[in-house]
Amino acid sequence: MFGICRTPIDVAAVEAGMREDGIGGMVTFTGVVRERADDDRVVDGLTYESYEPMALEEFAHIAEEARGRWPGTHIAIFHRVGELRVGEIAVAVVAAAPHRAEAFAACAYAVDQLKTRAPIWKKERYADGTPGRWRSNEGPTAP
Amino acid sequence: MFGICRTPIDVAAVEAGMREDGIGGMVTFTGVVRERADDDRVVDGLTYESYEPMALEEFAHIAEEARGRWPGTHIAIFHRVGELRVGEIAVAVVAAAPHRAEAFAACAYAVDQLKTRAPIWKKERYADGTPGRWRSNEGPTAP
Amino acid sequence: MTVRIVAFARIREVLGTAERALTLPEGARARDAWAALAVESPALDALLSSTRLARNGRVVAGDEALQDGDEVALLPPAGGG
Amino acid sequence: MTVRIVAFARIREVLGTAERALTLPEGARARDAWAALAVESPALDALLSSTRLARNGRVVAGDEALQDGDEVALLPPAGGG
Repeated sequence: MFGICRTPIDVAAVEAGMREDGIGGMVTFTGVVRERADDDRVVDGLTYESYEPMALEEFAHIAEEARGRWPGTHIAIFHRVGELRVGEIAVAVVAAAPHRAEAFAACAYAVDQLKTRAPIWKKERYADGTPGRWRSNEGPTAP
Repeated sequence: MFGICRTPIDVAAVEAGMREDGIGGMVTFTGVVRERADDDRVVDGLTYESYEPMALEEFAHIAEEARGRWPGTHIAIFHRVGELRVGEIAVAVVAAAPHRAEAFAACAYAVDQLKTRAPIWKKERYADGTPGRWRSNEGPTAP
Repeated sequence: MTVRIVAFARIREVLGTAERALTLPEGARARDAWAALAVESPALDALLSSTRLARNGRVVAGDEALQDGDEVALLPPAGGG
Repeated sequence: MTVRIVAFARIREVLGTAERALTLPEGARARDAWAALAVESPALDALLSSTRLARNGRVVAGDEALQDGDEVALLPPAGGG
């Protein structure tokens, strides 16, 4: 299950959809909008956008790779786009596997890959009204 | 937040209670009753029991240790007791941290410690009606 | 002295009860409580090496001195999760 | 030939549009689309090294040959999560 959503991600519903016989451990990562940027500025919120068809394909590729490395693992990836406030869930990655070690490894792998490869972008909006800045996961970008 | 519950664990409610400013990543482990035992026998369900006051203290110790190793990390641990069916959630461990690496590490640590130290026990009930067996996490126990 | 024994999981089944009183001589230690129970329930012998004892909610060594009114818990290997 | 340019995030802001048509000479390659846009929007130059190009939803090298009707997406460094 993969999704790019404009409305809040229902993590419990995603998890419920992953539960099936043979699953023993499920690991869920939820990424939440933080109050402070990496440079400690107070954030009012984040604006996400995506190249949706390619993002969904990338999610599916990442899940397939994880399944190749940790057989029996199922992955769900949902990312929200639009204007998010502090404390809201931006991304949920769920890995379900027969045992917990694979579920942890597959979930961490999928989150790392998503942040590196998925065509999704975020702009920080600042509480002090200064112009927002696009932030990449490869380090700070010029304003 | 720590709990031993006789009714289903509301994971979403636990996660919502952990969300606060400064939290960027949250990792949730949910342990689900599997259809097959480690020796591949078909399981009808698991019966859990606990020494509740000591289990709750152990949960708190584990969370404190995780916080010592990964500062800024918050941990919630909930374990269900009583008769569970295949697919039901037996345990939920949530780790919330400023960044995801600590959340993953703290969650995996807490799950490992819980399985080793918490005074909680499980008995497998078999679909073929043969007598149930207590199973420890240190390897199979005699029937 | 009289202590309260609480037993769990397999040990509970072997003892046939989750909770009972046990009278011990003054000066008894944790291991003496176990030995007294094993006289009545010899099947406990095989479980000794894998069992932890807790006195009033804290895991203790076998030579921990007991007092009248203590709770002594018999804890099989953990199986949570 | 005419291709459709789709732009995201910072590149979208620099171009001033999320989507536009771009006419290129026959035989044009992906890098030629970028170069044509940079003539109109010189601020793109500084972004070249960090930008990936996708043709019809697949990331391609700069020498990928384009065809009439292609979609060329300009992808800044990923920022998801």
